[in-house]
Amino acid sequence: MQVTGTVLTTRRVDAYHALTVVAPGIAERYRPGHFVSVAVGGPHTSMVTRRALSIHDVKADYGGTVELVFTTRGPGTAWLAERRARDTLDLVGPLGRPFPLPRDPAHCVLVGSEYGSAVLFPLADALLARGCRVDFVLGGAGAERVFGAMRARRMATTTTLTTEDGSLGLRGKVTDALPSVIADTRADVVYACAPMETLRSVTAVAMEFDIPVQAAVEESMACGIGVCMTCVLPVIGDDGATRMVRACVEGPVFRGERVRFEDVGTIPFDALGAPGGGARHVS
Amino acid sequence: MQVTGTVLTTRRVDAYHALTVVAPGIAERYRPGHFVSVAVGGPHTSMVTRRALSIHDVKADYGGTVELVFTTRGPGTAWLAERRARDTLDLVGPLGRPFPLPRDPAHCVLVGSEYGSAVLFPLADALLARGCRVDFVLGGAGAERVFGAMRARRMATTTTLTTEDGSLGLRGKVTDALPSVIADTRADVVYACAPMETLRSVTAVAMEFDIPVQAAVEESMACGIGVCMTCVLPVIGDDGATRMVRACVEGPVFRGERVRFEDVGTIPFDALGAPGGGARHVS
Amino acid sequence: MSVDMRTFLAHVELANPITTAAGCASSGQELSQFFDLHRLGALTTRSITMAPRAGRPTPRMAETPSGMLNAVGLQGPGIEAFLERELPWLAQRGIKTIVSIGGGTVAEYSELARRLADAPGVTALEVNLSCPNMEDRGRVFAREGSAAAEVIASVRSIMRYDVPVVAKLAPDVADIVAVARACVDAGADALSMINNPLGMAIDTEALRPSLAAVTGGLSGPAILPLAVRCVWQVHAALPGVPLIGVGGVMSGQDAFQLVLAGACAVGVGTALFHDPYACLRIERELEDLLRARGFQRLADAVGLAHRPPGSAPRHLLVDTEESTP
Amino acid sequence: MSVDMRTFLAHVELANPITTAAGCASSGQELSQFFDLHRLGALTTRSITMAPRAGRPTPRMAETPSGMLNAVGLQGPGIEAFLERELPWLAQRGIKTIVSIGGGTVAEYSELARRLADAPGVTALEVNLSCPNMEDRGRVFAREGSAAAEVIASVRSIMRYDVPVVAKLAPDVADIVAVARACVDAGADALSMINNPLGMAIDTEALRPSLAAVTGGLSGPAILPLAVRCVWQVHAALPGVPLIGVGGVMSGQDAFQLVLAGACAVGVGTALFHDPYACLRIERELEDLLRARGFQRLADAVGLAHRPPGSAPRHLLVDTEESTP
Ligand SMILES: Cc1cc2nc3c(=O)[nH]c(=O)nc-3n(C[C@H](O)[C@H](O)[C@H](O)COP(=O)(O)OP(=O)(O)OC[C@H]3O[C@@H](n4cnc5c(N)ncnc54)[C@H](O)[C@@H]3O)c2cc1C
Ligand SMILES: Cc1cc2nc3c(=O)[nH]c(=O)nc-3n(C[C@H](O)[C@H](O)[C@H](O)COP(=O)(O)OP(=O)(O)OC[C@H]3O[C@@H](n4cnc5c(N)ncnc54)[C@H](O)[C@@H]3O)c2cc1C
Ligand SMILES: Cc1cc2nc3c(=O)[nH]c(=O)nc-3n(C[C@H](O)[C@H](O)[C@H](O)COP(=O)(O)O)c2cc1C
Ligand SMILES: Cc1cc2nc3c(=O)[nH]c(=O)nc-3n(C[C@H](O)[C@H](O)[C@H](O)COP(=O)(O)O)c2cc1C
Ligand code: FES
Ligand code: FES
Repeated sequence: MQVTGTVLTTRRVDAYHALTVVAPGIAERYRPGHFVSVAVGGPHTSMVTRRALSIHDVKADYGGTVELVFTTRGPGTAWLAERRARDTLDLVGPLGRPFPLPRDPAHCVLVGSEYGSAVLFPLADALLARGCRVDFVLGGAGAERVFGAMRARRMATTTTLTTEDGSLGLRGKVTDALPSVIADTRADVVYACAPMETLRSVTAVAMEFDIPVQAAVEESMACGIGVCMTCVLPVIGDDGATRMVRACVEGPVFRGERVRFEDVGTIPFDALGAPGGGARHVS
Repeated sequence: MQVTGTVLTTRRVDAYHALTVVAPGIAERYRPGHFVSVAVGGPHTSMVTRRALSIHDVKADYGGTVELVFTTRGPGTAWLAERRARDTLDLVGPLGRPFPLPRDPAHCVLVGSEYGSAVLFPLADALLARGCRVDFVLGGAGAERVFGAMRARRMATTTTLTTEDGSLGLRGKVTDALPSVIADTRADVVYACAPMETLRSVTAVAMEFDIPVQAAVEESMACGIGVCMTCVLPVIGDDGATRMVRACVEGPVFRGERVRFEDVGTIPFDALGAPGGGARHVS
Repeated sequence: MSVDMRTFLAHVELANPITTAAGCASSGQELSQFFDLHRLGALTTRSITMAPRAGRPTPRMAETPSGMLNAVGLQGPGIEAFLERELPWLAQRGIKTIVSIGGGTVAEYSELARRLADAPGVTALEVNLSCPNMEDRGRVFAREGSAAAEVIASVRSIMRYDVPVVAKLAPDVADIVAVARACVDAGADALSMINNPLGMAIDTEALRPSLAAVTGGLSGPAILPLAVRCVWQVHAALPGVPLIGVGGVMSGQDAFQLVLAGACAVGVGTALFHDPYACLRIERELEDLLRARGFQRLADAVGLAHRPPGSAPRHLLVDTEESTP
Repeated sequence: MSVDMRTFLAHVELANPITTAAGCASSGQELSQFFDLHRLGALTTRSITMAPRAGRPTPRMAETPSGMLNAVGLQGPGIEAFLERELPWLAQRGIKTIVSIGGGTVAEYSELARRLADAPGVTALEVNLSCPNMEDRGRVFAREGSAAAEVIASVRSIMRYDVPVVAKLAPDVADIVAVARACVDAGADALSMINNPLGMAIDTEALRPSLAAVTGGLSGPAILPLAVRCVWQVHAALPGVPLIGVGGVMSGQDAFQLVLAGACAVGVGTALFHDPYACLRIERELEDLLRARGFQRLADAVGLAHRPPGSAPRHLLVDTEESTP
């Protein structure tokens, strides 16, 4: 659904911006892993596409609010960073396939990198509510880019932090720390949200331990609702065939083992309908 | 010159918006009749052309401020109407040829319609400073669209107001009242700023009385600095030849008698370089 | 007073002029979660191809000033799956459906038409001519009047007479009227314009093209002036041919421009990415604009901006006459 | 570290790649009130015609999303007055000047070249081919390779060998490379692209075209993706030909896109209407972008986005080599 919500609060969280927006309809339908798409630039802007942002938190205040956490990258997120309380924001959501939750209490490792961590906290709440054990592995380039360390420590059994510059926790990447966390916690499942490269490594680690991984991917999106076909990546289906599937409606959460991370950005030759498969005559 | 000025105050004046902007360089160079061009829409806007606005007032505060008075027409002026104190505004100016002032004290009738009146007040100040007599004829569609009546009354010998709906002053147009004002004040010159149709009638009246009229015209402008050639109108030169001249640099103030008002929006067949004049082979 | 928004695509009546643009609403199911598809004038499907197509590698899109580039490459499951799953879904619900087809040879377009000829639920067939012609060194059909005409003639001869064939044209040509005329002479019942002009963006960090496919189609408000111009030129030359105006329509006012230029229907593409409800909003805004200007019927506004300067719009003349005692 | 911004238009050296676009800086005097014209790579004049021209009626411009339409109609005082007053003003000041010319017949272009052949102060001659060909039912030269080539061949044969002849191309063609090649084969020393694609807007209050001339040229950021694409395609096909990239450049980043696509010089048009200092700002921004990416010379960035995927940019390879012990 589309909601024109009022910005309730804006704040900085370490290197990130956080916006809380009143959006009852979205908050109500929300489940962890969902994202929204935000119109940017205001009236008569030259920016025609929305920006996809994960929902970090949902609260019941004012009929329902959603919190977004983001980093400024280009002009759209720069504009968002300038929003102030009482401004309005045009959101469409909740979008995407949320994280599937284990039926029975399980040991879950939640792996987040940079702002990717934000989406994991409501997931952790949901997992804890089901009696799961939750352990966090959070990372970033430097200390101020590790999102949510304090909150993670409060809610999780263990929290492992990594930074590439060594300014906080272990020096290295989340995937350097992950194997021992999986081993120590005897994890049943991994949940991850991070850049594609990191997800690839996280998936490799999980597969070594032979446990499933639920990975939330990030692909450039023009619509977020499944109609533009710009957000695709190669994913292996139940039938073993690779298809170019839409991250916005079939994801953003995928079984990591199913995603052909090494082929993202290509059309694998064996994908359904790949050039050479008989359809090479049209473009 | 280009100035990024800070908005000092915003207010409503009857049906109009008024913005005071700190713009020292522009204020310093200003003479009555000048205009500025304002960038609208903010960063990443889809509006690429500036909006031309007459300078209504100049004050010495904060190193120099300019006041603009405008009505909302399309998206650009609507955006301007939403500016608030402390916002910044990108101005280029002062632009155009200002009103020429009489060398010796003279009786001057100043005719303004709607927001066109705004530009006449600093002119009146300058005329009074030179010992001229000033009489105003101000009009608009209705009472709230007659700009500056109070201020006119304070500074002019007489002030005649007209409204089309009769809600203030005489029912009718400024040109209905003009002949008797010219006659009563034994005017030597008319200054006018109004829509093209009104300027045409004002000029006709002045010509009947055989006195000169200085008319500030309004043409759609893309650049305001004389390089785009979009703002032209047919004007008769000293040599008697009609040329398509630029309102932004050769105007906006013209001798009314020289402007071929009835031919505005056309290329008169006898204009220099008109099709048929030997140059019909290119477009 | 409500405005009569009905319009005709050849002999087919649509309840209102607003359609989705090909490739911007998939096959309708995604949008149906947002609103009732019956409220569309028609749904235009993405271009259906013979074989399933995986499309182009990503990145497939880049934002540009007031527009975006896309290089999707007609990703889709192919005609089999379309006839099996997607078209029946639309047909069962009685949703007016313009099926778009894309091919690489005349034979391929013809085969697609053959498969669709007897399929229930095809309100009209739109032929996407912006595909490379494999028999002419990949030159796009739409850029070559005779190749476009060949496709249209063949498709027209195959489709049932009561299903209008719409030729979708591209603006990247020296003379859009020539291509339009060639298509109409070949039997096109209506024309749709414009498809995306070819554009490109370069990532100034990576120092490489932003799109994996290097070039892509430009869409969005940036191209509205091109669409208005194409519709205007073609309507002036071929006033009897129904035109679907497409390109950069974000508001009722944009749609109104295309209508005044000569379009009897208006396709909405990129706007859907920004606002899933765009078609409904635009339809409402268009109706409001018409009403505010005294129009009783959309049809009276079609091509109205072509009337000679000085003449009053017909719909207002009628009003005046009625009010004369 | 400062970046070497020099560039070559054929054998003519420009101090930097930023020029004004034809018709967007008149003949320079207006802009000279804002900054020293010597700081431009070159000033391009409006297109000079044989006779004085009054141009088109107003309204001559309309704003469109991220762009504007113009229908000025080459208003100007004609070649006599240009040679008498405008060119000498530029020549005396030693301002690098690209003179643009426009005509309706090959003979008219040739006559213009003849008049300019011996005039001092012509750094290069740009041939505006977006004029209707009066000998071919008003078909625009730029849309027809052979007509464009005829003009270029004649002008090239007349101009002094040391004055480069630049063919200015329009994007409203099915195959820009074909037109580019025809012009180069006819002797063009460089190409400039793009001129305005033809667009149109309709005033939904007046229910009429917004421009008196009905259609007009689209300019501004909206067309940047078309310009980048044209420069890219032509540079890929004719890598040795110097290209002036023009179209929608508002920032150094936009200029950088055109450079990476293959332009060795960049024209700035509509941006000047918004910001009289645009050329200087864009030059500075472009230099900053180059410096930030380790370029020592603009020339190393020209066409760089064409390098095969996976290969490192040459300018960085050099750096790496230098730092290896
Ligand atoms: C499902 C999903 C959830 C996301 N959640 C978050 C989040 O919680 N916090 C956060 O900071 N970022 C998040 N992102 C990334 C965020 O969408 C981009 O950073 C943002 O769109 C960039 O916009 P921009 O205007 O700053 O950059 P620009 O480069 O100007 O964007 C231009 C265009 O490209 C698209 N685009 C560019 N980069 C990305 C990207 N990485 N992913 C998707 N679209 C992109 C934009 O949507 C826009 O259409 C998420 C992305 C996805 C797909
Ligand atoms: C010398 C001069 C002085 C002016 N002074 C004032 C003033 O003091 N107060 C005031 O309210 N208005 C003034 N105007 C008119 C004002 O420029 C327009 O109302 C304004 O540009 C409309 O912008 P918009 O975005 O609201 O409308 P839009 O219709 O969206 O404008 C679209 C484009 O057309 C141009 N345009 C449209 N209408 C006009 C017009 N009437 N004149 C010039 N350009 C136009 C705009 O600059 C813009 O480029 C003046 C115009 C000129 C030429
Ligand atoms: C992502 C995307 C996919 C498209 N796919 C198709 C297609 O399959 N067939 C087709 O004829 N046009 C296709 N188009 C072109 C649109 O139908 C439309 O002609 C064009 O985008 C201009 O309209 P717009 O500016 O409203 O998007 C596509 C456009 C976009 C943006
Ligand atoms: C008002 C105006 C006048 C123009 N006049 C000319 C001209 O005389 N000759 C020419 O070759 N191009 C002319 N052009 C085209 C520009 O030189 C340029 O190619 C085009 O506008 C695209 O660049 P831009 O987007 O930076 O404006 C004109 C453009 C505009 C906007
Ligand atoms: S973003 Fe449009 S289909 Fe996924
Ligand atoms: S507004 Fe550009 S020349 Fe006057």
